[in-house]
Amino acid sequence: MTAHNFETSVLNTWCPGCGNFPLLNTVKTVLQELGEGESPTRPENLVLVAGIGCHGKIVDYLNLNSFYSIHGRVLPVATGIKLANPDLEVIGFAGDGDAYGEGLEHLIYAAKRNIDITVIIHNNRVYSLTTGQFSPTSPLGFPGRSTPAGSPEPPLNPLELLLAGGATFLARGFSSEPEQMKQIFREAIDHRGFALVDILQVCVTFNNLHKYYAERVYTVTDHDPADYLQALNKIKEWDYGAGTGGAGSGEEKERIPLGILYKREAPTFDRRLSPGGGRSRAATQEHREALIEKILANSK
Amino acid sequence: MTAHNFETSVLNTWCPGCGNFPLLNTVKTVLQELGEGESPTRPENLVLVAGIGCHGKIVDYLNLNSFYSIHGRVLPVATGIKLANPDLEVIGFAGDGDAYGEGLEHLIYAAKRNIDITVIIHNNRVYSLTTGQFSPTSPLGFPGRSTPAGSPEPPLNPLELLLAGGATFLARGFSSEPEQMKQIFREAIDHRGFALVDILQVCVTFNNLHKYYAERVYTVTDHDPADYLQALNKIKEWDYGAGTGGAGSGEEKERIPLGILYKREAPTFDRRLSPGGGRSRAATQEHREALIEKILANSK
Amino acid sequence: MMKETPTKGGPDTLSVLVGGKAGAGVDRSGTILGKLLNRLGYRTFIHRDYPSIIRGGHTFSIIRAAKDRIAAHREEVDVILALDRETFTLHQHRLKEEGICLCDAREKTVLPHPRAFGIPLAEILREEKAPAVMTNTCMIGAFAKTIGIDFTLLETILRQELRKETELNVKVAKRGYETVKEVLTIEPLRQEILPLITGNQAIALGLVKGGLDAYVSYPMTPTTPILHYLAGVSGDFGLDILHLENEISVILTALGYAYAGKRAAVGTSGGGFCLMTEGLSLAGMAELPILIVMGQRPGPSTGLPTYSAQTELLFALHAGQGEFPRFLAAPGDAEEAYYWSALGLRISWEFQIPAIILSDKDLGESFYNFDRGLAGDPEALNLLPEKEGRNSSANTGQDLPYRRYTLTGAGISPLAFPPLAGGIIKVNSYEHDEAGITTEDPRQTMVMQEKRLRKAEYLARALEAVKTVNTYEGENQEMALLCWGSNKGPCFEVGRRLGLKVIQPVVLNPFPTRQFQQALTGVKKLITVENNATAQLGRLIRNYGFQACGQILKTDGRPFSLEELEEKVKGAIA
Amino acid sequence: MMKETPTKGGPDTLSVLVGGKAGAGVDRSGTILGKLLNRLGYRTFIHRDYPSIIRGGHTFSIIRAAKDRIAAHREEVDVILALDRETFTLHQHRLKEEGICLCDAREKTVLPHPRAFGIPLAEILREEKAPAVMTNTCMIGAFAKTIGIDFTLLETILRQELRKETELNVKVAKRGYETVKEVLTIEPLRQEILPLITGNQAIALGLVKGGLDAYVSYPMTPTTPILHYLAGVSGDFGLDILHLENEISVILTALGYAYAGKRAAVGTSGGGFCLMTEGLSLAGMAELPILIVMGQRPGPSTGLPTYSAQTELLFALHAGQGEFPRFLAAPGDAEEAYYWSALGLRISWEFQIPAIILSDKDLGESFYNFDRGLAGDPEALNLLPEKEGRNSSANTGQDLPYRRYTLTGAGISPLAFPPLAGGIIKVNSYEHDEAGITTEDPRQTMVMQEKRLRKAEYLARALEAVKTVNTYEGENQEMALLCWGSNKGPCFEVGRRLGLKVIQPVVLNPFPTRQFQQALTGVKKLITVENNATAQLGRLIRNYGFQACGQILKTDGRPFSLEELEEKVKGAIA
Ligand SMILES: Cc1ncc(C[n+]2csc(CCOP(=O)(O)OP(=O)(O)O)c2C)c(N)n1
Ligand SMILES: Cc1ncc(C[n+]2csc(CCOP(=O)(O)OP(=O)(O)O)c2C)c(N)n1
Ligand code: SF4
Ligand code: SF4
Ligand SMILES: [Mg+2]
Ligand SMILES: [Mg+2]
Repeated sequence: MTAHNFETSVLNTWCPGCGNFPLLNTVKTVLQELGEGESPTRPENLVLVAGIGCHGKIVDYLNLNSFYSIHGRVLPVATGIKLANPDLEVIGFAGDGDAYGEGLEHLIYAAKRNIDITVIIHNNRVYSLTTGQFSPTSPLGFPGRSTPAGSPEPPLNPLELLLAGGATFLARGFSSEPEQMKQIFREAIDHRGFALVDILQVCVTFNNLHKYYAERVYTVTDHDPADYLQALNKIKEWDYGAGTGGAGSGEEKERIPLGILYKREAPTFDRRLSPGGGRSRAATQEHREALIEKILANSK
Repeated sequence: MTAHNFETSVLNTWCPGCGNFPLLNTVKTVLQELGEGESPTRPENLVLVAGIGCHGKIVDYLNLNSFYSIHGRVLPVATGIKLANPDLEVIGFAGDGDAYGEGLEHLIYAAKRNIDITVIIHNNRVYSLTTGQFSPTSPLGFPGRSTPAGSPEPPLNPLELLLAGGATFLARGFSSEPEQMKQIFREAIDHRGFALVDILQVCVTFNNLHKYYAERVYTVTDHDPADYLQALNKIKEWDYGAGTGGAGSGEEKERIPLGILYKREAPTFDRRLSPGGGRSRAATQEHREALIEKILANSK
Repeated sequence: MMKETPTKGGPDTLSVLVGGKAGAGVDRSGTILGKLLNRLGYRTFIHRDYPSIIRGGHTFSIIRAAKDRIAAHREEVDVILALDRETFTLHQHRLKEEGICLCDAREKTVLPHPRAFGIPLAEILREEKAPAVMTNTCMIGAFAKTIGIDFTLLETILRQELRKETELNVKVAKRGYETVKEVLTIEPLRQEILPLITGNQAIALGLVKGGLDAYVSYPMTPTTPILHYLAGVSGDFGLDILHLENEISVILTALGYAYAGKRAAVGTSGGGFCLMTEGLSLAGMAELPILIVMGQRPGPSTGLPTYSAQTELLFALHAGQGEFPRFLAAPGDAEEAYYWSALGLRISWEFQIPAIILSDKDLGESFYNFDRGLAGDPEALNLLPEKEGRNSSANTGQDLPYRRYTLTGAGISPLAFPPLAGGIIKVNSYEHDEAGITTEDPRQTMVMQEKRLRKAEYLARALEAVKTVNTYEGENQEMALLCWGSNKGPCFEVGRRLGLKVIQPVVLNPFPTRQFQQALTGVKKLITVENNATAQLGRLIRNYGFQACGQILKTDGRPFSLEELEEKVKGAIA
Repeated sequence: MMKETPTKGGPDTLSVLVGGKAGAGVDRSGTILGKLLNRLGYRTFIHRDYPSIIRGGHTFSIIRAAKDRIAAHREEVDVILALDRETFTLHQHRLKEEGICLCDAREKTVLPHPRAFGIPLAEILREEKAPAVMTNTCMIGAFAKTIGIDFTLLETILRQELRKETELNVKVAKRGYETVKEVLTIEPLRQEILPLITGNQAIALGLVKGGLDAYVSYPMTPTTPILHYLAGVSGDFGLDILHLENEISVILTALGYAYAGKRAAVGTSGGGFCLMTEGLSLAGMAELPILIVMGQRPGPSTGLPTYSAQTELLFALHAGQGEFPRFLAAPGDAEEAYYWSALGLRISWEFQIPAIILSDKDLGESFYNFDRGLAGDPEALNLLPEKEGRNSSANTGQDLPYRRYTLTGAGISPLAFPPLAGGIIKVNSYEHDEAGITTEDPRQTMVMQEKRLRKAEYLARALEAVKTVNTYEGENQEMALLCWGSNKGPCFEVGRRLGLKVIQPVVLNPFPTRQFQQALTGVKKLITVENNATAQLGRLIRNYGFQACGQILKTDGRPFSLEELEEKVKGAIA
């Protein structure tokens, strides 16, 4: 068999320098390598799901099964695909507006249910495709186009929220650190259960935080991601600019931890759904139709 | 002036013994007393907002301004009313299906923004008005009508989630303890900012946990609600049946803390919206129209 | 009653009203009473009226039994089973002169009715240490005796319907049975006994028949019973049942199932449907199959949650941004509910379009007889001749590379599911090329829009082969009633009584123009009968060049009773 | 061009296309070019075409200047400003034989066009140490010279439009100006210079004129510019601008504002509108005023986000469960956008109903001249005679107790806001009585439904007093084009050229039957011109007894150019 070609011939229209490029390349490498390991995941078993935003274009650039969903709805689609066929490896790509704004509720429920999927958030902390409004993770006071005088609300810390929501794998990466992204993506995909990776993705056009991040990020070491309190501390170490009155205000240099911040094992939803709730699938259509007749006969 | 009559002549159709009765009575008392204090809140300055569910009927039973909203949408309506007129005292009544399910996202955003309202959740941990399905806070394995073999997902801990979401006041009450509810409601209403009160409201028909709760609840003492970690600990002390495989499994007796679990001061959204973003309201319509003409003249 | 009132359409044997407070078991009583009469060989129909209240509000059911097929209730009743005094007060005007009323012995003295029979309910319950909710079982026992039914038949049905505390229930029924004497005799009929099921159950079974893999929902009256029912039988049928966080998640998750090759259906009502419209439009663009059961109830907004309406026809037809084909059927009884749910699911998959089953509270929650013979075989129809690109198997038989949106004559592309060895399956909410890659090219846009819309033409053609417009051919062929959905029952019966033609399009999109035209042959005056304020079907047919010249509309949330409709029709045709 | 091509409708002076990569400032260039020509006294229109891409995709604007009012673009252009080679390749077919093309000097050798002028853009930028994005400023400078415009005029406009690095921009423009010589002369016209604004800006200003207190939104093309614009001027106008978590929150929050007595409007497109439909229905039931700006773009689903369509007419008319009155207008240019946004907001408040302004990407994002005189006074209309219950002030003048849903002749209840001393204000999504208390009573239900629907009748009557159907009276009164929304521009101009009548209903609900009827007087052949696949207006008018006998439809997301439409019309009337 010839090796699968992961590239499409689609013209890439991300801005030069966009953090989505290294993200895309890293994803490509990781997925390629997935097909090469001991128990390889064949490319045809991969399904990508994307939201609407600059991030979503990633599925046009990858020659893999994909469901280019609507804004905010990566999670329910990914959930449906995974439950319909648990053998598929489902990976979602969502924006911060997409997943933490428009469709936040689905994200929390995916965590609550521990749906066995991986979700990568292109968290550029701005609405890019709609040309630069503040987003759920923009710092307080962000001067976006809908808030020229500064956004009036502090950001969410999505990792803190999802920890509370019951997520079993939480990590943070930075689009300028592909090696680390690679490791994180690999572990996230390996994880049995809901894995969320928040990538600080630099948007050079509307929120260029490259330098800001570069000066602050560090990789967690001596960190036990299985320890809830340690995880919580690491997650709360940086608040996405909730109190600073704006990223880059530079008053004091916060540190931004990167890496796998939390991880635990728990039963996944597809397995919990199985025992009582049907899903035998053994039920043939003939069997079902006989059953229908029996039910009707008993309804007299 | 004659005293305001808080009663309506509407026939109450809650089931006999429903925890909504003490909740209603307590609310009535608290609101009555609000009008009697030093800087009294007149009844006409109160606005109640309700969702759809058994809980929602509360607004039919109170002779006060009210907005009987749609399922899941107490929060945005309450937000709109408060922002439109910050002088109004806005109190929301929502169900667990309503606020933690259908409309969870709004709740988190109300917390994030610190909208200066009070929200009381009639958390009976079941969908009552639709006759008994599991809800976001039903214990894992709850045998509701949509999950006869047991619900396949663990509950959310709404207080933990909202703590992560940025809420500035979090409390838990129990419908069989009216005195405590009264205190909590008072403080919640007094609180400048977003206050959420999770009331363990007994639904005698579909999820009668009266005894279960009575045996487990206790009031927090020696607790500093301003201390984040203490608050988190108290909030996590009881997990709404996430791991027990069902409330009442009785294996070990968890303890359920009641009272004000978390409280901090933070700027409210209406005040943050003011400085840069307009809201001068001083702008008369004449002034505006002159401005329109000026803008047009400058658009040549 | 014993002396049957002969009517044109066949003798109406009995109408029984049972009423009481919500939570008192009125509904269950209705079912038992219905089964009782059904087992005697009568055609049975149960209308259920209950408020959006768990306990305490007034609720009632009307059980009607007749020799011939019926699907409507009468205003007038022969028997009232008054579980409380309010029932009598509210419904006494319905009672026929020779009718009887069963009530608690203590009420007897209060109820001024000459034919009121007091049953010592409280006494019996106390003696048997039975809970108050068994009042109705006791009264049913008494009723069975009054109309001369053998206790063993009642016992069989009680054992079938009451799975909890069965013995005590039977005992209490027996005690009730023994307190009264036979007042009139209902003779068993020698005809086949038919199943008695709700429209919702018929929809559920139809979906399974259509190959359902997953039912995804968020509870909302009046389709919640489908969720409950399927959840109960999911183990036997091997179904995934998902009750999710809200309706947006419901439809998107169902579309995820479809992408992965599993047949999913969702159920909701107006408010939830609103939230699904964005997903509906996505299904249109991405060409993903999905079946939506949309149960109507009076709006706007929360409205009257537990009552019925026909107000969402035009909304359902136009919901979702952009233009794309959709299938929409509004079944009128249990057989149609079953048939069109099954066929609707098939159509959705063959044509890769969304299908909507437009139901309403009365269709969903009434009990109808289900006649296998009438239901038809939803698999008999060959939807697309092979050569025109019928292709819904994973093995596409095409040369690779697989393209999800390959242009074909009928606009229907080969449908494959992951994993597809050597092939890539891309679906897209943006406009896209054949491979599913985003495009903004003007020509491509036009081509793909035409491709999608072409499917509607082929579907319309395929549907020519089945009956999409039902008619009752009255003697008077110039005067016709037009109806849809649950109004079929009342209209057909009134049509029969008055000798009028009745026309009921079941498929409303693609609109069956030819069959409708044919049904109208010779009709000079068409009167539309609808449960809405703006005659939505009357407006719809104007788009196809037809016109109703009269309208009988009802907007109070309650179905037409036969008497009411008959009077209005008489007025309209006078 | 100098030797003007005389056309029937007045001389077309100049059509200029500027194109380049997204992010290269094409849009801004278009505005500057438009203002330049506008300041010469020409009537100006700018059509903008850009992909849903932040950087790199091809984008262009066509600036058209003529003596008379215009609101459409031509296929053919006189000048191409090619910021990159692709622009020339893609658009060279548009260039008139005597047209000219400005390009980078390095491209000059490559572009085979005889009248291509190479400007040493790169050189100038290097010398001035200007960033690449100033390429377009430099080219605009050159253009100004080519058509003989005084540099001081250009400088004024540059200073007005370019607030960042103004000096450098002016310098770079000057350098460009100096590189070429005058090729043709555009004589200033002696007529009033009119404002040049986008449809979106007109809507925004109209809303403010209508008394807006708060604009609540979630960004979605093509209405996002309203959000941006109002956010920018919110301080001056004293507005609340809220960008919330999603569209559900947007409409519900806006309804909260309405309840508290503040006028709110929301803006969205198809997908977001879907999510608002449940709130729309709530507004219908609770009788809360709200104005929704619904900007159409090609669907289904995400579709082509930055292009235009007219596919949501029927969806917007029927969206939301249940039946309730709504006002819907589809303005066709900036004056109508302004007028109907203002009046729409007023109507929404007077009648306590939702109002929809149906816009589209072309209307919203094109630049139109704005003629104050033509715009009219949205406050001139007396919507309801006092005696019929016009009452929207907090001081209800009624005897207490206040009842939110008091029955009145016109169905319009007194509207009060909290705090109301001594009164209680209850709104309700359930069916309710006059006090706003939940009811399930059949009679009450009917009465309240009628009350709400009655408002539509009164609104329809009130609207008789204003022009709701525009017509252009051509010489040939038997042949008419029917259009709506942004098709007004192309249709009126083509109608004028071909001497055909043109009919444009601006209000589409309540449908202005009488005025439409009147407009049709004498018309034998009506051809509907729409940017959709199913002729939605053509279908709508059938409901009111009218019929189009031909249709010209376009579904590629692009507006009709004059040439294209003219050709199609000629074909249709042949
Ligand atoms: C329901 C709906 N609302 C709004 C939009 C418009 N929209 C498209 S992308 C986007 C925001 C994108 O922001 P984000 O998710 O952060 O993605 P990014 O572009 O930053 O990658 C919005 C609001 C939409 N497509 N659908
Ligand atoms: C959009 C929408 N979906 C579903 C419903 C149906 N519905 C009404 S109440 C309810 C659940 C109520 O549960 P909860 O919020 O916990 O309130 P409770 O009855 O327990 O007080 C549902 C699903 C609805 N009204 N609207
Ligand atoms: S706008 Fe930002 S996120 Fe989008 S492609 Fe450009 S740099 Fe990347
Ligand atoms: S069903 Fe439950 S919540 Fe509803 S009224 Fe009855 S006891 Fe209360
Ligand atoms: Mg983003
Ligand atoms: Mg509940």
